[in-house]
Amino acid sequence: MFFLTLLLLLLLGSVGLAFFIRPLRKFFPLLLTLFTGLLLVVALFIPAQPFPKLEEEFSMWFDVIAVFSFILGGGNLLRVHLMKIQQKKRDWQYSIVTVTGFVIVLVIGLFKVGSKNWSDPYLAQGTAFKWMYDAVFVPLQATIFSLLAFFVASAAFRAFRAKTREATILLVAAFIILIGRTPVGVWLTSWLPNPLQFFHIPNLSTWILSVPNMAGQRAIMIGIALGIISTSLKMILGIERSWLGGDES
Amino acid sequence: MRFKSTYWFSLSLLLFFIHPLFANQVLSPNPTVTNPFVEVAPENVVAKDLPNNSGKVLQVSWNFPDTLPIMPRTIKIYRYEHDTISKHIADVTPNVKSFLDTSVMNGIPYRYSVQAEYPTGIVGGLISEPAIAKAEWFDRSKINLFVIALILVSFILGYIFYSEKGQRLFIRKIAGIQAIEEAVGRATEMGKPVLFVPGTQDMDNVQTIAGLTILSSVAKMTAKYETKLDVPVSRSITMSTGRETVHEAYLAAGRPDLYSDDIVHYITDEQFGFVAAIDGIMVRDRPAACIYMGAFFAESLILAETGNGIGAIQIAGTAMPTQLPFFVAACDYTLIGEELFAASAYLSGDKRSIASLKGQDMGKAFAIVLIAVTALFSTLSVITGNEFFTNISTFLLNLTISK
Amino acid sequence: MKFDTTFWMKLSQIDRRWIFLVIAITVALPMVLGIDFTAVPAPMVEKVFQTIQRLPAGSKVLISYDYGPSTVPENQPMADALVFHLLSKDCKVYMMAVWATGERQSQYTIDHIVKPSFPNKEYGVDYIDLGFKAGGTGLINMLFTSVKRMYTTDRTGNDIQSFPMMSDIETLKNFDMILSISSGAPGLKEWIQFAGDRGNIPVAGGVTAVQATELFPYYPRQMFGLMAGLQGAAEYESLVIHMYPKFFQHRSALRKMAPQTVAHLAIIAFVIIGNIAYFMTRKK
Amino acid sequence: MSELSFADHLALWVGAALTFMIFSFLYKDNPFYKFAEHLFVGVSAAYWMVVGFWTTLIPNGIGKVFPEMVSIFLPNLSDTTPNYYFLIPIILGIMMLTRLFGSIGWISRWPMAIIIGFSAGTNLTRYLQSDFIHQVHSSSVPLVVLENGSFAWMATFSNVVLVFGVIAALLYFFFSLEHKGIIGGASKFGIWILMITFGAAFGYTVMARISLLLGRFEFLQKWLQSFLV
Repeated sequence: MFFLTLLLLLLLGSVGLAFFIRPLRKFFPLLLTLFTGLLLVVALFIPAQPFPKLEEEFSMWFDVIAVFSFILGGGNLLRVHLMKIQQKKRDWQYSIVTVTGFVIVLVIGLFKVGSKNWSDPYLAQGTAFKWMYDAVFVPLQATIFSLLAFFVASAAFRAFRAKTREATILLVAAFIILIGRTPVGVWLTSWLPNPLQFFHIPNLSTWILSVPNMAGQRAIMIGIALGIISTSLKMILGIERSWLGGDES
Repeated sequence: MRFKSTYWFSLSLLLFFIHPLFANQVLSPNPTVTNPFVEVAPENVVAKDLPNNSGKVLQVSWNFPDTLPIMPRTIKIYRYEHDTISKHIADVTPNVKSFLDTSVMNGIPYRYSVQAEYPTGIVGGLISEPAIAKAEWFDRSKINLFVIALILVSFILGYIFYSEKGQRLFIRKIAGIQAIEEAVGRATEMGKPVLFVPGTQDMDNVQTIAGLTILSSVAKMTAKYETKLDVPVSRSITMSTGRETVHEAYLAAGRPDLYSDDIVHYITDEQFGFVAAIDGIMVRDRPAACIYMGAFFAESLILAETGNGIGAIQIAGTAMPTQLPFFVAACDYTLIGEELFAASAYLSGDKRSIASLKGQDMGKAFAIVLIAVTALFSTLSVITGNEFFTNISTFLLNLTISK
Repeated sequence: MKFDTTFWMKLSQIDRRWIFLVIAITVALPMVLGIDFTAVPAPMVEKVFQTIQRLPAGSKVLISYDYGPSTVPENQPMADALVFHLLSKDCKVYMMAVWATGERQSQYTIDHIVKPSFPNKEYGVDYIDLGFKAGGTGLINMLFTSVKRMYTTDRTGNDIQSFPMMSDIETLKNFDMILSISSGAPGLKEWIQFAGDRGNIPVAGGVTAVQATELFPYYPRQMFGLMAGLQGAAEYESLVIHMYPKFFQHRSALRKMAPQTVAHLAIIAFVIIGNIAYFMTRKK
Repeated sequence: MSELSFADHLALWVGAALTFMIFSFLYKDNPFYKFAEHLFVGVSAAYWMVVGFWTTLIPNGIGKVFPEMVSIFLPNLSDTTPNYYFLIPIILGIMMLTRLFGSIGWISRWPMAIIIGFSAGTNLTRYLQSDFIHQVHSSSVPLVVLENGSFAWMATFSNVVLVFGVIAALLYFFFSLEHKGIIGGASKFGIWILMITFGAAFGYTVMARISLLLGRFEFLQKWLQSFLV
């Protein structure tokens, strides 16, 4: 309890102090980032409690903060569309759809319309929210996702052309894998004698996926890890601070 | 300069290869004793604290043969606290030879006794020496991780400090990054907006942060050229951060008058709802340049194909290995993995950030040396079958992950 | 000649809506006509089938349902076909789930495959559903030392000791084979790392197509076979049908193979046409 | 099909209509797509807010600090002891909202700072462990493989490609070296490896994407059957 009080005092005290001393409005947040970042890095190596739990607790904290900021996002969405309606901007009629949909779903969801008890799950069978989820949310989500089937075809048509040496390699690898996934790939090379089994397309495509593909993936992942380590360090040390915003406020 | 970095690199390697000297010794397993008697009792009951944890757990182990003329029904474990109270804490099956007691307090000595219950009766009951569970302040099993972290961090920080002394570092050109400025330029000429999507993930993803730092550079360009910038986002916190970033960029470019909060606007947290809306924005506002920088999932190809359909210049950057193929196929330029993180340094021109890239290169060199040396010794070990080489290669493999 | 070039030029810049139309037709048509395809099994799928085929009657096989409703189209046919195959071979089937959502899926297999096709098989003697236990990777670790400490009851809450087929199961090592049908972590990969590798127990299974590349490196040393995605499921179904024709009525992945394959071939055709068009126009 | 209730029928029809509206975008932008798009944006934004409210704010926010306050929603929470540490994220969340009031918007930098620090700290260690170290470890394989004492040329070839592939692709990512000479040659090989990677991954995903469309067509089939049969 003492520790909590201390933390709260530090948190609110620093904000209070920054009310009067402007430069602290940037200094304290940078200090806080440094402290939080280092704490979580160090926690990895300390087995004594509460360090191992820190990451888990912090991600719960993050979720709570994110829920509060939904008000910012949702508020912004409403504001943009209401302004559109008010100013009769292009396509303003559709903004009415957005606003209505938003408000209705928010109400039926928060008030659990259709459920008998407050303790029922929010997506319980028979609630209006569940109906909305099945009839509106899922079909829309799944259909937009399924657009990928069309786009994957048009992207393949355009991109897989032997324009340069690199593009040719991309094309050949993709083509072998594509064919290897169909019966065509199987019968195309099924006549190959045993010593040449490696070139049998299903075998070849498995080999490409598990060897050169793996090599490329690993190199990409090692590179990404270094990029993330370096970016994280720059954030922790305050070298990268564009998230803090402008000076005047 | 060059000499120094080689020296430093070698020193790091040396440190890395000798670090197991500071690690824990591996304990050899207890020998198992078989007993000729029919009703065999568990022997050598030992209680001990486990290393590298937060305490509150003791390990009780005992010797007991695997096969017996008569199998006991169960093994009973008793615990003595302060040498007075005995408590039955668990029953385990006879083929188990150790038990983790997770119901202990730190700092209190406990003794254990282990008994075998046969249909004919209970045998055993030797009481172990006391053991105390304690929390530790450094996980020695992670010492290799610690050393690697130290080395990589020292590379990056080292170069950052070098750069403060005014050293200029060579950095090669990356086509995708140069294309960003051209794309903004083209949008300006055509009088069309620039669309920037900082991924679909929240601020707890470093890729989103990298995307926003690139946004900062892009916003400086659009402010300078007076081009319209549109940044739809799918997370509220990203929106807040994005606004700060763009605002700062417009201030830095001396055009705060052009800034408005509406540049960065929230759409929805739903992945595909977000995509549907951006598709709508694309076909209606017809941006001349679409820039996608951040973490993307399946939406990558939907965005890139729609952008392609309106004839926009498209530049993407992501560290999602699964989505890179789609961006590579459908966009004009793609920043692959690490290049996404490099882009912000390139674009900002900040000396320290550029220096950190050199540190990342040292990290890659470190990885290459490690892979090459380990591969070499394990090859020698396979070819010669020599125990010396086998030991070295196992040792090298254990340096990264010890089992 | 001139005509040729302009034709190819047009073709290489064809409005992509034609491509969309072709995809829609190639998917819809086989579905409407109800065309059935067979699938030629890939080596990794064949390996799963053959290994199970060689199991002696009475072998104990653990099958873990590590997926949820969103990947049912890909995963459920795998689980169904495997259970059908195992019971046809008179193996003892132990179902469990590392994912909470897996329980519903094992229930589906029991209701739709086991009960109608094997009316003589007895619950608790020939097959059992242990259900879900929390813990993820930790659960696998625990099961490795003691199965009964984690599972004191089956899924419906009956005492585990009351089932004859559980009498000789102490640890994971007592199983002759572990199968995991998974769509993420923890799943097949964790079963390989924390059970198969540690106890030298044969492990195989099926995963979604997206996850498959992650598992290829384990084949064949740490994982004896793999079904990847809907296609892997269809291939396994065709193998089972070949051996046990009465499984035909249960095929569900095979039904989807015709539209999938036709659309896939259409995309391949597009790639070929695109390249021909590119080369024809480049010459000029 | 007669077991379907009115609500089920309505859901089927609404779902089918929305499916067609989205598909119409493939032809070109049109009022139907605009309608579906705008509806989806509004509905889904509210959906995730509701989910966040019931799954995070109630159990993990307010429920942690004042369990008795939310006991009508979560009856089994009422006898848990309060964890007052969760006051901190609640306060931080409220600080985040100061952005709504321009002049004190800078207060939101405190929660932001903690988020950035959290994100940087956890990602640093996580990627170091799972990506850097693991990938380096599993790329360190012998260049020669013997199986039962004899030379396994296929496995050997695979390992050679793997080791040199990883090294070459890593060389491609070097920022401080010009791609010239040996480095140029190696990084060229690296690009080829990356291109194979991208081609293979793309080709492999195509079929999975088609099955998504298949799912939608099956849904439409169900809808048709609901009134045709």
